[in-house]
Amino acid sequence: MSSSEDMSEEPTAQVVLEASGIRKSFAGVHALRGVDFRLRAGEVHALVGENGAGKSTLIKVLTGVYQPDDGELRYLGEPVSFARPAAAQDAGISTVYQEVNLVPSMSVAHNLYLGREPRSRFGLVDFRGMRRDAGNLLEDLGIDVDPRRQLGSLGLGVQQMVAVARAVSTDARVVIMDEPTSSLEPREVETLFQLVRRLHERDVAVVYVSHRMEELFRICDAVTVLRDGRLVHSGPMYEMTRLELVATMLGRPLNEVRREGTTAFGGDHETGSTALLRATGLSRRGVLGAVDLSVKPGEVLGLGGLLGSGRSETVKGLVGLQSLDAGVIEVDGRTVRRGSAASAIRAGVVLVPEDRKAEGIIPHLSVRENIVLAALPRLSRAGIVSRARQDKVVATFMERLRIKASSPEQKVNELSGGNQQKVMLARWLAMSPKVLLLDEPTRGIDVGAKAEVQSLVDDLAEQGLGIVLVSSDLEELVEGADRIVVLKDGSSVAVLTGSDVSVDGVMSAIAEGGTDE
Amino acid sequence: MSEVTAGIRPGSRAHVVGLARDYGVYVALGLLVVVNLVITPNFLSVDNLRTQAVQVVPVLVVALGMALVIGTKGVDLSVGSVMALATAMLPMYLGYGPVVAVVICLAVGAAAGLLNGSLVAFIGVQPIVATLALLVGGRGLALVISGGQLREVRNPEIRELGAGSVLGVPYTVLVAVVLVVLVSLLVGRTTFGRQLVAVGGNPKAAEFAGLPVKRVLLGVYVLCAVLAAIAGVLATARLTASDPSRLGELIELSAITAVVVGGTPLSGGRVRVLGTVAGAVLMQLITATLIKNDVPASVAQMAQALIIVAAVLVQRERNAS
Amino acid sequence: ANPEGGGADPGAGSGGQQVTRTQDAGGPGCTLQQYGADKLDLTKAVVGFSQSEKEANPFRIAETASITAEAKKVGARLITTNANSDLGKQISDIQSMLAQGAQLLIVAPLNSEGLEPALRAAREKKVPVITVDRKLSSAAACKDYLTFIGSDFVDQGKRAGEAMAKATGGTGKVAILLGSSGNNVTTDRTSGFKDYLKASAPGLQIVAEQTGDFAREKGQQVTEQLLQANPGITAIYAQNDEMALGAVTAVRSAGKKPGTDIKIVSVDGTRNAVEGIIAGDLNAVIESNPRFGPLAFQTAQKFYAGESIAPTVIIQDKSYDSTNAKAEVANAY
Amino acid sequence: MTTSQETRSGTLAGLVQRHGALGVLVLLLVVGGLAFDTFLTAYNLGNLAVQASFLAVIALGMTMVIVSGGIDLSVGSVYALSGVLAAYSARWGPLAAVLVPLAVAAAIGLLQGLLVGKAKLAPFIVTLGGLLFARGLLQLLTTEGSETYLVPRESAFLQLGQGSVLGVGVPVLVVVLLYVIGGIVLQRTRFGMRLFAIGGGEDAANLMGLPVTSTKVGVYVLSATLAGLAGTMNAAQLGSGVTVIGVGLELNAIAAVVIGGTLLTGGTGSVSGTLAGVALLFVIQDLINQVGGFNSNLQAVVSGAVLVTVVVLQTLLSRARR
Ligand SMILES: Nc1ncnc2c1ncn2[C@@H]1O[C@H](COP(=O)(O)OP(=O)(O)OP(=O)(O)O)[C@@H](O)[C@H]1O
Ligand SMILES: Nc1ncnc2c1ncn2[C@@H]1O[C@H](COP(=O)(O)OP(=O)(O)OP(=O)(O)O)[C@@H](O)[C@H]1O
Ligand SMILES: [Mg+2]
Ligand SMILES: [Mg+2]
Repeated sequence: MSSSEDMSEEPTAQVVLEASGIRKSFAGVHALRGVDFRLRAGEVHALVGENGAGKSTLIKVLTGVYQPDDGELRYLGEPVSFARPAAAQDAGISTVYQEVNLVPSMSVAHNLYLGREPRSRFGLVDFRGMRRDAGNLLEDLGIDVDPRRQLGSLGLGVQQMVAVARAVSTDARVVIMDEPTSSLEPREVETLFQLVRRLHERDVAVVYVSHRMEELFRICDAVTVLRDGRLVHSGPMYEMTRLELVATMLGRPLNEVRREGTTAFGGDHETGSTALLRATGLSRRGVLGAVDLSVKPGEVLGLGGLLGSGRSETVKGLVGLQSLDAGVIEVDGRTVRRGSAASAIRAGVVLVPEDRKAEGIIPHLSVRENIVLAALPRLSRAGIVSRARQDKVVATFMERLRIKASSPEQKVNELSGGNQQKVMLARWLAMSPKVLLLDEPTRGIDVGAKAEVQSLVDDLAEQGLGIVLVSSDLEELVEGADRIVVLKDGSSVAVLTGSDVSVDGVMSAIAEGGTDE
Repeated sequence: MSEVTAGIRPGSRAHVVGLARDYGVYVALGLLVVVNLVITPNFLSVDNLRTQAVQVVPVLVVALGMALVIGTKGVDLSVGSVMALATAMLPMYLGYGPVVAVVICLAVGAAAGLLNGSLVAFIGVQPIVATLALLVGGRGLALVISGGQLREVRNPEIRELGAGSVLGVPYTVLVAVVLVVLVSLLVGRTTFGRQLVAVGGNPKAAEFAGLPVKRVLLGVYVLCAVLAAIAGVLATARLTASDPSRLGELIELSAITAVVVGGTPLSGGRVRVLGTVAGAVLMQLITATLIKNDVPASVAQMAQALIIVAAVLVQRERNAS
Repeated sequence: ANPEGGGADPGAGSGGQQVTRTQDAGGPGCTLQQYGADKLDLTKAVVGFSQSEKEANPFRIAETASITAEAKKVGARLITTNANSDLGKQISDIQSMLAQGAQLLIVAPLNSEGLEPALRAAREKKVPVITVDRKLSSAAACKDYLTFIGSDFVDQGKRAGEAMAKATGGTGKVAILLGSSGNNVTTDRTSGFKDYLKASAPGLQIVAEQTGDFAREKGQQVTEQLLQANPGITAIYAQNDEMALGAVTAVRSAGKKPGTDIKIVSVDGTRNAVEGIIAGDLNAVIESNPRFGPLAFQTAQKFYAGESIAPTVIIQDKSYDSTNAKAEVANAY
Repeated sequence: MTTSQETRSGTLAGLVQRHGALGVLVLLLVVGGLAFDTFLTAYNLGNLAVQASFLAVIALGMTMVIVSGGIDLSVGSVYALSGVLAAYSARWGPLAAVLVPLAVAAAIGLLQGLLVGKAKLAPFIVTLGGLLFARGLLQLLTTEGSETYLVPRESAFLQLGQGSVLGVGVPVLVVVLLYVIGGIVLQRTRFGMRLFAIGGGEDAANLMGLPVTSTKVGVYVLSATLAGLAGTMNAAQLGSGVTVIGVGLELNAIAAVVIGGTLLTGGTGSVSGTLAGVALLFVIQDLINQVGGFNSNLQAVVSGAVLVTVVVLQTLLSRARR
């Protein structure tokens, strides 16, 4: 699809959605400073930029979540202004917003059909029909999950697929996806691409936001690059190389960018001999079968597996945030009490959780407070917190992780997704842990920041930390990890070392793990 | 205390809105004072000032505790009954001297707080209902203990606490001021205070960050109940009688209103102590204005309703979804 | 939470001896036949007493106590309920007692209207209802209920007016501390007082009427505010003793002498208040005696003995002032 | 089946949690029946049902509001105000006696709904304002509560409260009808789905394009109107517009809803549970009477203790679910 012969005829295609001179600023922050954006029927349009560039804000302006301070919107040639998201949806623009926005307390089926439930006679909601439709829809999209399951009980990845399913199941003219793959597995990513192709064939216009370059080049026809709320480039995809794109995004000269590989991970690390963290037989009914793993000082251990294979559950279990039925957790040979977050932290085992929004940030607190939160007791004497010490820590990490905020006092929920993720990292690094568990650490982080985080992970390993890395980005996983434990249906089914630490290695391990069960 | 979002250009619309949001209660307060200066006879007098200060004390002290609870996304309906329950003890133990008696009152308060706190923190009962139970049962218990009778308090020290003053400042007001300072230090400067706000802001994340969520919750409800008990003692001292049947009736609503009008959102995650003080004083001034101008109860209630809603309307969050 | 309830305390009767006035008030009497009830031997009867408010103030405590004691004396089995100031609950209470087989009901109505469903239920079961302390306005004696035993709040207000005129010498600025609003005791004690002033003491000018909810603290706070707003106030009429005692504290803290600089008259006759008179803080207290037990059961006995019962039995209320306080304080409740 | 049910379907704990109130209710009925022969009689239960019907109607609206993540403290005052209006308007005939109070109640609900939905104020404060305002208005209409308007003795309006069909009181029939409708509205209509969605995640609901504002406005109008209806029926039963009723009623309603297994955090709930909750409150009250011997203060202690027990059970069961 995204091939040049397509492109040659595309430009003539009708412009469905057009934004010009869009400005939007929030208390103190200029998110958008006059952005133009043009979307043609049937094209897959990449919207890229660093964290905080303004992608999500632009999308929210396009879909009536925010009202622009200035600028004009045209839909199908007509000037429009959407008062509410509902208005945009009725007009035929359906959106997958960045942070999964579904109702956790309701079933998958309900989430798919909220607001457009199938109705039987007397206009009553027809649950049977709804569940049937939901079932078909999910199956059709290759998402294997019971439509009656409560959404909140599902892994983030599955939730994300449900959100996508909801968006594409309306016959919209425009489908906008804000980082739909941020916690999807290769398998789901493929499913998603199938969808996008189908939309393309139905001449639906797609806006596609992602920090995973390879995806962009696989499915996008056109690209618009934002930097600091400004439009810096817009044109056909094929005109650009991956490096050029990265360079324009970061606004750095090409050669500088060229030096960085696909990921910023160095080679393997020489690791200590005795295990720093050893877990054996972790199990929890219905979620974890039997997980064994161990991390040596200076080692990066990868956790591989499909959606719902229990990686998040495992790491949560390790820090006592997921109660376990059985299993032993040892740090430096000393056993840590199961199911107690406090003792895990005391033992120096910390987790940067997967779901930033629900489990990570404290929305109304400042960046500073979010960073020092876990370390508060250490930064205070006799229960009185020392502001000076806080500021020192905060300054260090904001600088070290290049956290982009108007000031340490800015509310964390006003930061871009990526910067929020960095704040999470800062919170835990401030605890100077022994073992760092990272669940999807680069989820939603831009290439630049990703590289920073990855090299950071390397440094930390160098400094002798034990690191457990969960990543749905296989490339990242294999590049980063020295060893990989592969999980399947909640049990560790293989340990990959040396040359086996490769995409194929993981894939086949998952496959075989299936056979021998 | 104020929470003006960082990096706002002074004078900008955002800035003004921000100010209105953060200082709305003070604005309302100012307006009301001006109105009174015009319409209310002898409003501008030291005596009047003292009266308002003295009368606001119980609600204010209760509101301080309520602000903490609300900061954790909770609410405590039982404060009025806790006042009654705690002070029902006062006459019984005055025999052992005022200090002992007061300490026992506070201990009873703490016990009540432990009950509320445990229900909320450990069992996970929803705050409104958990404390509703004590609202119903607590006063009953107080009446059982006191035989349903109001008891005169003749102890000179207690009476002095209620009526006396230093340099024209009544003791009760002094106590309240000290408590305000302590609570704002607690919220702003201590680990507990910051953890409290975090728990209110996002309990799950707080747990993931390894905070002692349960202990914080427990502590907050105990603090709230103890403050209620203190308020009860102060009120009793001033009344020179322990009146378990009426003391603190409906004070929970005044306190919650004071807190919210003061800019602490019921959604938790934020505590504004000075705002709460202003809120309490505002409520007190409203009452005073209506009484002094001999407004009939019917109109008074309606006016009160309108002022409350108006005050909250001024300082509502700009709705960024 | 209940702002209107609390210490509302209408009532009548006077210590021990049952001096009644206007026996024949309110027209013809009511006999067993006229009422259509069955004969009953009180000593073996099941009697139900529905109290309206928590026993949390002297009046209610004394009232319930007196009924319970008298029932024991008579030998009847007494079932008691308390509506906790909730009209709906009083109705279910009464119905519940009927279900439990009550054969005679003594009811202290929470409100002068709104008991119809309960009365209807009693009527259906042919159970006589004696209402005490608060008169039902639209319900009819001998039809909806047997008789009313209590006092005349309007009259209490009037006599408070007299006492006030006496204490002040007929001139001055008066502030009224009202009872709970919406409560007909409040209304009656107000109108009686005002009518008297209009008629017989024009020199007394009412400068403020604010509710003190029958509570001491509220009475104190309201008085403090009023005294500052108009320092000219020379007299306070409190519609119950509690508010009066609150006012006393307020007057003192305003640096004036209660009972002297500012005259205070109230209604109730609780011991604390009468002692207040002795101490010189209060000038006069109009009594409301809650001891209905004896009279209620006497009336019932007469009724079952076939005598005709007057629709209204109003009791002479005593009044206390400096002349008799010392002597009478023992009779106060 | 409720949305909450959907997601919990099957699990026993979920079942018990949803019908926990019902379980306790049955238990009490049995125990009470065995202990007191005057308790489980048609006469007694009939009377209880009628007396409970007013709270039941109010709690129905409260359930919907709470499911949507809000709360309505104004119901008690609106209940009383409507009673007075009904009694007053009865002079213009039964229709007026019903329509006038409902109209006023709905208007108050609309105002509150707009403040909550459009202006995005905290429901707690808005409806607290409503509580004060409605009570004040009531006193204004009755000259500080001193006047009690009577419904003309022969007015057909009285039937709404006093009539009965086949021995079942009209208010009870109204309740049954309303709960059937309410159940359908909450569990089977798009409006109901929206309530669950908004309660479960307002931002999400908004981003999903649900009409959040109008739904909220709607639910507050509904709640106020039901409170109004309850007041109207009550006036019909009492034959007068009593001014002192409805104080603290909102707390009873909330208690009933929560005992019925609805979470105040919103997003889950069922009207059947609420009905059981209401029944439970009244049965407990009557049992306290049947036992007798408690004075009013002890009664308060007992009810408090019972409330704790029930709610704790409730919570533990619902937690067992997760
Ligand atoms: N509600 C808000 N209030 C204040 N500032 C905001 C708000 N939302 C976004 N911003 C700011 O606007 C800028 C753009 O944010 P936006 O979320 O659009 O970035 P993004 O391109 O989506 O980044 P990411 O790739 O990390 O999602 C950021 O600097 C952010 O801090
Ligand atoms: N497709 C699915 N069907 C049913 N349940 C699922 C599915 N995917 C995940 N879950 C549930 O979600 C919960 C979280 O899974 P978990 O997140 O640990 O898996 P994961 O490997 O981390 O995948 P994710 O990338 O979604 O986090 C588990 O309890 C699992 O049972
Ligand atoms: Mg974004
Ligand atoms: Mg995961």
